[in-house]
Amino acid sequence: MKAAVCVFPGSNCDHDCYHVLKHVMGLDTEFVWHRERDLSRFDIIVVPGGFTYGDYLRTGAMAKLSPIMEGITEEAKKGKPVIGICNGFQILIEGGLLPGALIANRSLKFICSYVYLRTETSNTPFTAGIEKGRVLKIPIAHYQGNYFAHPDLLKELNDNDQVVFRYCSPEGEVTDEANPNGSLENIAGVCNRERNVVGMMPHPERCAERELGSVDGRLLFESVVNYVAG
Amino acid sequence: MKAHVYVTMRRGVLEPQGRAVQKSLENLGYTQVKGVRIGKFIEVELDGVSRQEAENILEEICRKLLANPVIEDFRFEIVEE
Amino acid sequence: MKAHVYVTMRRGVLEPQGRAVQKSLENLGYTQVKGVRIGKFIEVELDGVSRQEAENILEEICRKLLANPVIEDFRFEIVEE
Amino acid sequence: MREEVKITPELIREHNLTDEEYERILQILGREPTLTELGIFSVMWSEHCSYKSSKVHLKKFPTKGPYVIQGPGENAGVIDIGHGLAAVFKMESHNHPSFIEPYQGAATGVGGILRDVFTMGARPIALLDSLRFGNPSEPRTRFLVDGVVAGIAGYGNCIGIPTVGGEVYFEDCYNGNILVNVFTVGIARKERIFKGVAEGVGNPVIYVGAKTGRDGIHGATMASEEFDEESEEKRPTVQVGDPFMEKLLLEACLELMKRDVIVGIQDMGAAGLTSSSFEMAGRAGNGIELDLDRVPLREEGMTPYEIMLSESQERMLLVAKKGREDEVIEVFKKWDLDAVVVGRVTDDGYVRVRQGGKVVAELPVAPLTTDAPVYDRPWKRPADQDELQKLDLSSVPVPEDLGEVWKRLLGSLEVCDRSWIYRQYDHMIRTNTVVLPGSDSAVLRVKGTPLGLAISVDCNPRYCYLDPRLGAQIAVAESARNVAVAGAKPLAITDCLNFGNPEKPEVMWQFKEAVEGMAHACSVLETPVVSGNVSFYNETMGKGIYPTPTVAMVGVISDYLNAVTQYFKGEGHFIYLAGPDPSGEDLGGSLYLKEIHGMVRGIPPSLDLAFEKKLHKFLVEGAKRFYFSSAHDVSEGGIAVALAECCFTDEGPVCGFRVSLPWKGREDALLFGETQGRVIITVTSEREDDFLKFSEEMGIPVRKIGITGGNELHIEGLASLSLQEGYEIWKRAFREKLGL
Ligand SMILES: Nc1ncnc2c1ncn2[C@@H]1O[C@H](COP(=O)(O)OP(=O)(O)O)[C@@H](O)[C@H]1O
Ligand SMILES: [Mg+2]
Repeated sequence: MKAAVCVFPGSNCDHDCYHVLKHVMGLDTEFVWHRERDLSRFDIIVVPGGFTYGDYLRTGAMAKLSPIMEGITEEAKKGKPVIGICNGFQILIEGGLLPGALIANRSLKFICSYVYLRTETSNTPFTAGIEKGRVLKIPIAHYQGNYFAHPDLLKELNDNDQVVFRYCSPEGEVTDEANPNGSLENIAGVCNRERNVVGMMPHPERCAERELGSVDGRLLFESVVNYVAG
Repeated sequence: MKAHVYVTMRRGVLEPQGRAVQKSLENLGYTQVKGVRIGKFIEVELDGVSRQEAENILEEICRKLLANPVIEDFRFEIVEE
Repeated sequence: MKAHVYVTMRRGVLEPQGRAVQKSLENLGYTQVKGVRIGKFIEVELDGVSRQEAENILEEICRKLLANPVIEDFRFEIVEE
Repeated sequence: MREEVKITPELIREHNLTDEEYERILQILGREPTLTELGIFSVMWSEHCSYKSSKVHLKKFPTKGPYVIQGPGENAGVIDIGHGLAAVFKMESHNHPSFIEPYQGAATGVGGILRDVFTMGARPIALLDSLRFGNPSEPRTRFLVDGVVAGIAGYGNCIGIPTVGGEVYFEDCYNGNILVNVFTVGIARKERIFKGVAEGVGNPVIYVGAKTGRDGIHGATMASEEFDEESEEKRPTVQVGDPFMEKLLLEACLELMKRDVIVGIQDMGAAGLTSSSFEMAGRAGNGIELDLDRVPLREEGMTPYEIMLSESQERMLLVAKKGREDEVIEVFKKWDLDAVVVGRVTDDGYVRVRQGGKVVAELPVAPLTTDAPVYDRPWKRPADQDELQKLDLSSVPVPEDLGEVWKRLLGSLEVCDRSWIYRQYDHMIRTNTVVLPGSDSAVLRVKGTPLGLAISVDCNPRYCYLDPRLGAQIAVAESARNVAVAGAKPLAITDCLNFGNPEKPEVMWQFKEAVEGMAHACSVLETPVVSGNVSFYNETMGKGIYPTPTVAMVGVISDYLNAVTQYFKGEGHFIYLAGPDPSGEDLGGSLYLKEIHGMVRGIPPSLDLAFEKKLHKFLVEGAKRFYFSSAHDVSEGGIAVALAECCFTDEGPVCGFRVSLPWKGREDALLFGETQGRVIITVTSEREDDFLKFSEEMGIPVRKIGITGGNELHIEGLASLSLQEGYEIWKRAFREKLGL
């Protein structure tokens, strides 16, 4: 099973994703430079976090124009699992692979902190092994993670079960207090209509080893590995 | 040739920066300020193109890069030939 | 009353965003684009003030809050009374 | 041409050169300098670049040790941490720029220190910041705190290096001169350390990174001047950082370093192209020729003076092997960066600069580097020092309600939760941070090995003001203790010596005392100084800051899984106090005196360095054997505050405790005195016997004082507080006090 970690100028969680996929999950993992187009040799595609192009102009805006986006789009169309984490989520949104928009946190501050997420659906490759309603403890680290969608889109997302995670209290209640950044309806992650492309602001790769404080992030990687293995 | 591009947030998008600025102005006593919306002002310099070509390029790069149609509107003007 | 405020980096001060955008446009083949500078475009709504008062307020809030005088310049115009 | 500008006395003064220094220039050259040359002398002989007032004292530092690979003199210090790896680290100040433009000043400070570390071939893995601000109720302070923290976050987060810890103090003396000191550590393969040397005559000199603009011209001289009203005028010299550009530069440099093409490399920091070319030539005993027509410029019409003195950020100068230029250019091109051959190494000991085919500067290297002026400036103990050290405790009443005092200290800016700061820093990226901010020191794992690095920055400025020598010793001891409580063996330090105007004998005395104190502590603790930085002229309108010799200690844990944190781990653990009994008088310079009695005076708490050394060994060995379920050193606020801190994490309170302090003496001193060398340790009942035996073997006195558990912070007969109330006071204070 082969995993790709896409690297753009300014990606900086690329090493962390690589580390988890390769050394924790034991997958055959490769960094792929953004100028490459062909991702057909991979089974799992990860768009990692960071500050591609410095987050200048708009997060993800310049990265979406890289050649690698063609490859990602093509493999996504074939139904392969693709995940965008943090800046990766922003890139996939800008690139039109995922719906909505991400704007500045309502506090107008960068926030690095563990948060709690309620799993809203098990029906994606990355949450197939996580029962619906389960609360995960996973850190966030972003300045622009405030999820926005116009009302009709929001309704569509809910109707189609496309909301993957919502910020919640440790007990699983979705409250405004548990919302770190002002995201609409506490949305922390969504998937596309076909369900194989997932984007999320929290960083599962930061909590996949016991010594780092939580192993909840590992569940996402285990899910996708099992999904690909069939 | 010089052009100015204006990128503004679309109505209906809660724009946290504008809100924060307005709030601080209120706290400073500027209660006359009823609304603040923060967008982008982009100066672009182009070389060796006709006005028509410039307009086409500007339209394209606004759509492709400078603005995000989900949340933003744009307009541009050529200010110097 | 409506006003537009333009905040731009002072000449000579590095504007990293514009540089990155230009480079990116260049890589996409827009070699005609020779320079990009990104600033802010701020729409301000004011209520119950005369034109003169509005101008005073705008001048003040630009200095105090909207622009960073160390590295930025600003100008504004009243576009609707 | 502008180059033919006549050198007038005003011009000389504007360049901060004294008449004697100018005389010396005439002697060296045997002619008048050109304006460009005058500018070069001015920056190279500035305090910032030449260390002319500090050099004679810095020599007193111990800089060698069995594991020291590179001591002071290079871009950063290097120590051997085992497993074929080296830790490369340094700390630097960006005080003056941060006061003028807090966001950009702090941001470019981060950028600068990162370049110092990756220039040596190390991938930076962590940042720490040491901050000093003025009176918290001043609106300007709020603005500065907000800007500085955002600036550090903005740069560090973007480039993707975690900021894992730091410290912050507020004292009125920093009102006009804040301190922004940033530390970075990187990891390199031991045999692959790069240095700033221009070796190999004929080798190409290559400019890489951002284009040169008119940024920060005069920045290095600005950092060597006192502030006055006119400083506002000099504002345009502030540089803007581009962390994205630096990220590209970092990756490109590290990629290039894997190939065998670089002979020497150095970042262009203060005084940009000038200092990098002179220093690289100087270290190799060579010369350099530069062609300014090839330097990538951001603006038109730049003069040689401007190009040589520009402080544009995110640039490096490197010397490559002859014939390998294309490889360098190719790697940089991949990362969308400029790399241009701008000159070559020569053998005549001169830096020769051309523009338009004309020589615009031709200067011998040695007089600007190794042979630059050195001053042994006069020093004198301040007349009021004795008075300051007087503390008549009989006139200091012991407060009725010690519980109330306890609450006030928990809610003081020196004790309260600092998460408002570190939540804005990405402190987890790179997934090495095994002890997150909030505990005594940050601990980072070194992937691919069982090793952990523990780092702490410390300096109590009140102690240093009252007794610079003892204060500096305590800074070293405390940083070492903070590292040791985490289970790491303290190995070496880097420092940032922030002082006032060295031309004042009283300031020079503070400096000399602090350096000697640090040197002594470092020799006893066997933690050599491997790099550092001096920042003088932290004065406004003649008023200087407290002497602030910040210390950053780096220690190593042989297995990071054994790292210990300061938090109680649950109910029913026995609480021990390791170290000397509290002395009933140790209140000099304490937080308690300042917060409750409004006094900054007395002699700082006593410190026994030989005992410290033993204590650290005990802590490191004890952690390895899993004797401690938690360990926390006693510092500001004394035992009472330290105990409370063990109960709080920024995510919520853990549990309370019941303690009784079996000592007599003044109650306030007992609770809040800051006697050094003490650690609060918890032990489970199963480990207790072994722990006691071990303590005895190690010769460390330990005293059982209580047990963890319950919802109360309870000190028998003295003070008591509900866990929740104490927690809330501690948690809220930072934002409340600063109005953030
Ligand atoms: N400026 C700062 N930046 C990041 N972390 C900070 C800063 N100031 C304090 N902290 C963190 O808050 C905690 C408490 O700091 P401090 O009281 O100075 O520790 P100590 O007294 O043990 O040296 C530490 O974990 C420290 O790293
Ligand atoms: Mg401590």
